[in-house]
Amino acid sequence: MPEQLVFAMEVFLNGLMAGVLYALVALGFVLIYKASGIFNFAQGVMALFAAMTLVGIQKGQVPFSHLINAVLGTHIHHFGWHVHSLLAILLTVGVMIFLAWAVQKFVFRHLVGQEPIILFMATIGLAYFLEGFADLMWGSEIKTLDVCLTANACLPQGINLAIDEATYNWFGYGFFIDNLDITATIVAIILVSALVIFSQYTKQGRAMRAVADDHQAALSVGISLNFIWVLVWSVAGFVALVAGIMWGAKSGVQFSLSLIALKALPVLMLGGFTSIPGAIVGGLIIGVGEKMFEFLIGPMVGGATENWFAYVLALVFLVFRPQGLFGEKIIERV
Amino acid sequence: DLVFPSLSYRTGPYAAGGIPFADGYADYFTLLNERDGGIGGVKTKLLECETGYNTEKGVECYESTKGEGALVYQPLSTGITYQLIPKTTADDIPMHTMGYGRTSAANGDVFSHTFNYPGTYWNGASGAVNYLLEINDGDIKGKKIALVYHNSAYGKEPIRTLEELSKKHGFELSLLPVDHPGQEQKSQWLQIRREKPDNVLMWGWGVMNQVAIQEAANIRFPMENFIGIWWSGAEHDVMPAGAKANGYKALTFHNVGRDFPVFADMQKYVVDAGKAAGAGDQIGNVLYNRGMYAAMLAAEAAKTAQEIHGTKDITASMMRDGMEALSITEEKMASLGMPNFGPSFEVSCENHGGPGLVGVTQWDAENKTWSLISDFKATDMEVIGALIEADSTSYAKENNIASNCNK
Amino acid sequence: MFYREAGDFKTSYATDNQTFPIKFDRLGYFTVMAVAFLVIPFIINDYWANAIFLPFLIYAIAALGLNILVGYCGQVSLGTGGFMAVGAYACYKLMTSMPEVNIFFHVLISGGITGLVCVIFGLPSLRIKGFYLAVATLAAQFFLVWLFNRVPWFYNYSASGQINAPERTVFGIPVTGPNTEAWATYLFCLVFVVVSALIARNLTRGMAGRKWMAIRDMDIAAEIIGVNPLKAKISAFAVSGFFVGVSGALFFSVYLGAVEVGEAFGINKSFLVLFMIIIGGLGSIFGSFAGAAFLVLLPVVLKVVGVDWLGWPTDIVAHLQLVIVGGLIILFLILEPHGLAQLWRVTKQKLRLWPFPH
Amino acid sequence: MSTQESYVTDDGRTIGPTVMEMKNITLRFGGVKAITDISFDIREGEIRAIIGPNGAGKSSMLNVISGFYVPQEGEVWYKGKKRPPMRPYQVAEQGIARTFQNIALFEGMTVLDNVMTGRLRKMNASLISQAIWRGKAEKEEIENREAVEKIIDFLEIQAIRKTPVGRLPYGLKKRVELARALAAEPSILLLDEPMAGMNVEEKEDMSRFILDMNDEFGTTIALIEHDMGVVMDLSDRVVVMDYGKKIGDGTPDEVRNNQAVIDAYLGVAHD
Amino acid sequence: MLDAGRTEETLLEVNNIEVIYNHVILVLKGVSLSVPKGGITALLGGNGAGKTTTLKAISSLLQSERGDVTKGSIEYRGKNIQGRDPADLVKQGVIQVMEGRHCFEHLTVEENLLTGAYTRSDGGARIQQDLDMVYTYFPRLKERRKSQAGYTSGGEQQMVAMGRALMSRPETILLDEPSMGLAPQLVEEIFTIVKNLNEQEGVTFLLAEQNTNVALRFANYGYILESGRIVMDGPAAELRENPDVKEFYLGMSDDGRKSFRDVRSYRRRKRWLS
Ligand SMILES: Nc1ncnc2c1ncn2[C@@H]1O[C@H](COP(=O)(O)OP(=O)(O)OP(=O)(O)O)[C@@H](O)[C@H]1O
Ligand SMILES: Nc1ncnc2c1ncn2[C@@H]1O[C@H](COP(=O)(O)OP(=O)(O)OP(=O)(O)O)[C@@H](O)[C@H]1O
Ligand SMILES: CC(C)C[C@H](N)C(=O)O
Ligand SMILES: [Mg+2]
Ligand SMILES: [Mg+2]
Repeated sequence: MPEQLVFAMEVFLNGLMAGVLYALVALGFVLIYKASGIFNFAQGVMALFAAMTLVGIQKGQVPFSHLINAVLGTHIHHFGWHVHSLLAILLTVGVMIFLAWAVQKFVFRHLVGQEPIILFMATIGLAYFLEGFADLMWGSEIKTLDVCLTANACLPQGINLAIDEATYNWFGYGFFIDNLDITATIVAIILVSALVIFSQYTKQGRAMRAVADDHQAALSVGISLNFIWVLVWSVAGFVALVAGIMWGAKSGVQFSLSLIALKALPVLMLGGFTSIPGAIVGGLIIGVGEKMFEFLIGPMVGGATENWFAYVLALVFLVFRPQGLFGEKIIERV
Repeated sequence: DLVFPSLSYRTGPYAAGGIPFADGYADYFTLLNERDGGIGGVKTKLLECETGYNTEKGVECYESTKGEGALVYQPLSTGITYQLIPKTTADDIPMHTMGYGRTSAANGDVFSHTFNYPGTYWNGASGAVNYLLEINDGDIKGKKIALVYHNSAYGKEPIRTLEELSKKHGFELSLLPVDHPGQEQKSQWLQIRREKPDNVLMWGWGVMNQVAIQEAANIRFPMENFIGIWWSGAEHDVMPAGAKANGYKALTFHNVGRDFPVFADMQKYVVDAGKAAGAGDQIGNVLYNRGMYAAMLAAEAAKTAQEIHGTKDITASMMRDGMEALSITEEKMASLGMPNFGPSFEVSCENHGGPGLVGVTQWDAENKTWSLISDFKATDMEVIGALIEADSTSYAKENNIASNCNK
Repeated sequence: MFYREAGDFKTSYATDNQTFPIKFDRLGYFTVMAVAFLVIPFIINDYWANAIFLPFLIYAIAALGLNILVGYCGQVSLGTGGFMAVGAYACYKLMTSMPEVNIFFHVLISGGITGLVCVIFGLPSLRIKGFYLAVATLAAQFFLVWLFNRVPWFYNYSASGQINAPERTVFGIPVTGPNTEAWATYLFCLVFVVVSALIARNLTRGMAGRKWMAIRDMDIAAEIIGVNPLKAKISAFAVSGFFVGVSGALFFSVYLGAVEVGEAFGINKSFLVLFMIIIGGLGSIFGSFAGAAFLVLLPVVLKVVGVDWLGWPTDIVAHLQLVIVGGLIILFLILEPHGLAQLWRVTKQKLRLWPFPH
Repeated sequence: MSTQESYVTDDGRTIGPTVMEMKNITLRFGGVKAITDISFDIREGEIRAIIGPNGAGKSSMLNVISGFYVPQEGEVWYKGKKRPPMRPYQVAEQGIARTFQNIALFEGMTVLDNVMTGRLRKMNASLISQAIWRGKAEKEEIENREAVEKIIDFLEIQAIRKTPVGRLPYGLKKRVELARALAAEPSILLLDEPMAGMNVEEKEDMSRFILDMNDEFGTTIALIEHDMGVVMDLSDRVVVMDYGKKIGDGTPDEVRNNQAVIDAYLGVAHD
Repeated sequence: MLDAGRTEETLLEVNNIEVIYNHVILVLKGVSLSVPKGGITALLGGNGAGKTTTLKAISSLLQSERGDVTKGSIEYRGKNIQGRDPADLVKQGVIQVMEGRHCFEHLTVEENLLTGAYTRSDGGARIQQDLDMVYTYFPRLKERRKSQAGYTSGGEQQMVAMGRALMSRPETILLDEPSMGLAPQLVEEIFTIVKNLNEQEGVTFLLAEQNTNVALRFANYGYILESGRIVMDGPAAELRENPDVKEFYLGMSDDGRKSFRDVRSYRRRKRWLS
């Protein structure tokens, strides 16, 4: 097989994998958007916050130690214990649920019935808040994230040798597929299936979609917006944690993690803001698209095209299908 | 008081590197105050201002601190350096951009207020190539070298030099830009995997460093063949990749480790006294050392200025003169508790760039230490000098700058 | 009854159309103008100019521009940073290639060029709406930044990819470059701000503004009523682009003096300006100013209080600042979703009724 | 197309020849047929009512006339010419104005501004001129303001001129919408349930406005309404639709005695 | 007309409430009314009189519109329900059918109906039963059960909204302008259904209506609201005979219904206001 073609296949596969990681972030957006019409810009920061909390709990860090030290002049940093990954994850989920509740109680409850742009702005405010809050709570230095069941059964990372070998035997060139990406894919598949079932076939799922359509009407039939929103924000918080773990394992847990939100936006546009499967398909298309573009065209224009290519791709797509691939058709009537 | 502003960043994407450097810089001045009662008997005062490694905020910081008698600026960002060069010159305040910033500022004849001793990015580029020449017995013709760089003013600095050097030594250079912040580098590393360059150089900063090292480990690129600039060679850059980062190399212009007498003082007067800027756990780390080194150079320049002008309370303008007359010798360093910490050198009106000696360090993942594997060696001044000359003269022409040294 | 409009009757439609139909407001406006032009230039220093006045004035122009697009025409744009970059680079190219022309015109032309670019990126708005459009404008943001970073022609092949503003003068007084005086840069920007505000006000009170608002409030109905959506949206993008371009040009040439595109005109800039108009008030000229002032002042104040007074470490203050800015944004939205401008209106209404509650 | 003779009604209004004719219009949404092969005409100066049960396709028909829906089959003839495919704003430029079933006012604008948008066909000062607010723009603004004030007087909404529309009660909104349509000085005015949600008193007022308009300006009116009292009293001719098909067409008297219409729509014969 | 089914027990009591929007706009200026169990009570009045506001004040939907009840009290079964969570009220049996239908556009007709049963916890079978009941009352909905509500016609949407409310098995329905925009036949139909529900299922109705004619035909008792005040109330039959109501709300002159063509002047004074 010609070399270029094999390379292209490798790039393609890696694009798919990257796409899954984007989709993981996009999923959180979709959930909240579906349930409240809120375009939650804070999703990325939530992932950061979740990951930082996870690491903080794992390592037994004292929350707000910097602040406490600065104000009281003390020198506390660690409790001196270590928490098992699974327990830490559970505790973090608890924190995310608490966050969902707080967000609902202090922010969105007071904004019922406002225009979408206002809600959107509120989430940007929330993003800033959380970003500063996370740093205050856990400190802004880089943290390494190791999620391990036992001392040597951690999240796998690095080249998958089986695939490398198999492809080497077929094509004479071993493909690079990252183990972490494979894990992410499996997790994503489970997550998406669960979410689709939840939103389409359960009472709460239906209520969630109802709330998205019309807050007032939902209130009037006795759906408690507060409850639905806490529910969805919790689920979105959980999704953020998953995304945070996957991305955190890749690049360490630090500020830039929150910027993955920007990677998820074109995915959303393409897949449609309201579609859970759309997030996955959109993610895959974007992942493959940008990696292939960087591979084929990148060298001609000097590279680093990934940042904008995803957006331009999504833009072009949208011109033909303004509601995204799977988005609900925009009902336009007068 | 002698005011030393520190444009630091303890937040944002580059905080991981900004924190230890700022700590080192701050702690050294605290040490001077606590142990020696300041510089020449005058207390020092550190003005910290958070830039977030953002040029705009950097300018803001400059404007808000320059009125407080700031003696020398240390912006810790190439981007901010570029902004401040004209401003500091106009305000007659010197700026020290140690191992970063605008390389051609080494030509003091044009850049009167900017100092980048003891080494510049172009020294770095040349140093890396020299090191490769050294381990390849002087022949790297036909070798493939890839540069993975932060797609900003900073990352672009070495390109011209490397291009010149590739002509001279006949190696093949390929350029791989990584956009801020550098979280995603899959494409770049797949490309490296395909093209199998013999060596990869990196001009990275922030999260870009660790992602690059992680990705390199993922594709099993041999770490020995991966060399980072001195800003891509700190503990936090290699730690996340764990054992797989073993053998990674980085350039340096000063020494590493914590085997220096000064650290005992530091522990005693600063950390134990509860006066450390950070948690005190960064001492001996590469960037902490570098911050301390920068502070030391600033303090020595201040001393020199006090001597030249015969006054303890120097002004920014006097400080500039002190920096231009700075002479660092081994005795001086030894007396400061930093024997062999950096090269000996002298600054002159024409040369603000120092000797440009470059060493190489290597990461030992097991012991979690950096160690110097190639001593500080001279770089290819023939190539670099010409480039500096060209770049600075064109700057002088554009901005109508008269010669600083032959007034 | 502090604030009165009773007894202030209009006898012609022209006076009824005035910018400040109420005498009280008119007086206030003239006072502000007098202070801005006749007092501040004499007392301003470098710190005040660079930390507060220049950013305030320049952001106010950007906010005006964005407000036309978002607040009046309802097309949410997150590309402001990119468009400001267009203004900045256009200005740089003009300054360096035509040094003989006055910088004043360079800035204007930069605005024009930005308007054109903005129109190109505005074209998809015909099909794409709401958040989809908002996200789509990010394409402009990222693409433009990449372009200016990538194509050496834009930065005159300088090694670092940065651009530096050479010295340019107005009436012999430098307004760009390192040797400027605070009052000169301040006045230079002030002139642009005042003119921009007048233009924005005129456009929004006339037919153009009505068409934009019609599109914003209900685009389908607007089209059926007879608004040509293409023209309305495109003109909004053009005008908005013009303002944003002017502000970008000033930002680069007068305020920063040197620029690295990804840093100065990144996505954060887009958000910052968007915040300004939301906090200030969508669809309000006054709001653009209020929002710009608020967000320029807030960090300065927080820093002064946190670092200079309380002496806290800079990082904690920086984190707290994020927390506070975020919290304030949320608080504002909760208290008054229509921004400072609406708050001001309600206050006026209350003053008018004062001391009666209703 | 068929041109008929003008005639004079009982109450002395002149009804001219056909100005608009719908020919065999069929409109589908996916599988749903909203309109099936409907033809009818509107004569100059007449008040033409369209009635029918909910979902019959009445509003869809207006939307076809406005150019918002493009029928799959059929032609629209206007002033003796077949209308080419057009965007809605081009239709508006031809002098066809309308109101909407679910009020489509611009909520963020004041009443005055809303009504002024009705005049946009008449105002074409350049952007530059508007920006500096001198010359044409200013003159135009004042002239049109005068025209609009007349309409505001006519519809008795002076008091709320400067109120943002969003806060107005429903009935007033309907009136403002009518004002906006009137401001365009249309030759055909399409009214989609202008009196829905009003009480008798308000309906009386509204009827008055509609009649006066028709009288004073000779505006041709197509009207959808569910209040049979209103329809029968005001209109000259009535089209009846049911499930997208035309089931009756004629004078109010003819229609109300049409058995098909009674079965499908009226339920009981209305007085 | 029919006064049967109505008991003397008062279910809902509104005492002298004041409502302010946005902290400045005073809309209700002291409204009192009482709704007896098992009756149909009509709230009549012109546009902007405050009917919707009154209903929303009762069902707690005001909060989300920046409206506040600043004075007075609202009691249901003798308990103060002011400011309660709307979901609580639904559970207690008070549900509002909002003006302008407010269907969930992207949900199918059937899903819309099912959301009505959101607060119920009495099991799928019972809900299925009620679904069937709704379909017998509104056969049209059964036909369209799979289509997205956003695409159904106005009448169908009204039925969906009512059906949805029925699914919560309410005791009291606050019905806001059910006749708006509906064809005459459908108006009759809907009101007949209201009547049936009232008589057969014992549902109490408080309905806000513009269509005075129909409303007074089906209701037991009526309140007339103008500019935020109750200006008149009485049994429906009496109101129908009141000369003012006849003139201003029913459009009747002394010699039967006047033609809309014959109305000449717009402004007449109502006697109770002068
Ligand atoms: N944009 C659309 N997409 C899909 N179906 C539509 C659309 N617009 C209208 N319909 C369908 O077309 C049919 C006719 O609708 P239309 O609104 O014209 O009825 P109508 O006669 O005006 O009824 P009403 O008196 O209730 O207003 C309805 O079944 C409706 O669901
Ligand atoms: N959210 C709101 N903010 C401000 N004012 C409001 C709001 N909602 C209603 N109003 C005002 O309150 C008054 C009463 O409105 P309401 O909707 O209760 O009237 P209504 O009797 O239901 O009228 P209609 O028959 O037209 O529905 C109106 O003047 C209206 O402008
Ligand atoms: C620490 C910094 C001075 C290095 C940085 N990346 C730069 O701008 O050059
Ligand atoms: Mg209709
Ligand atoms: Mg109402």
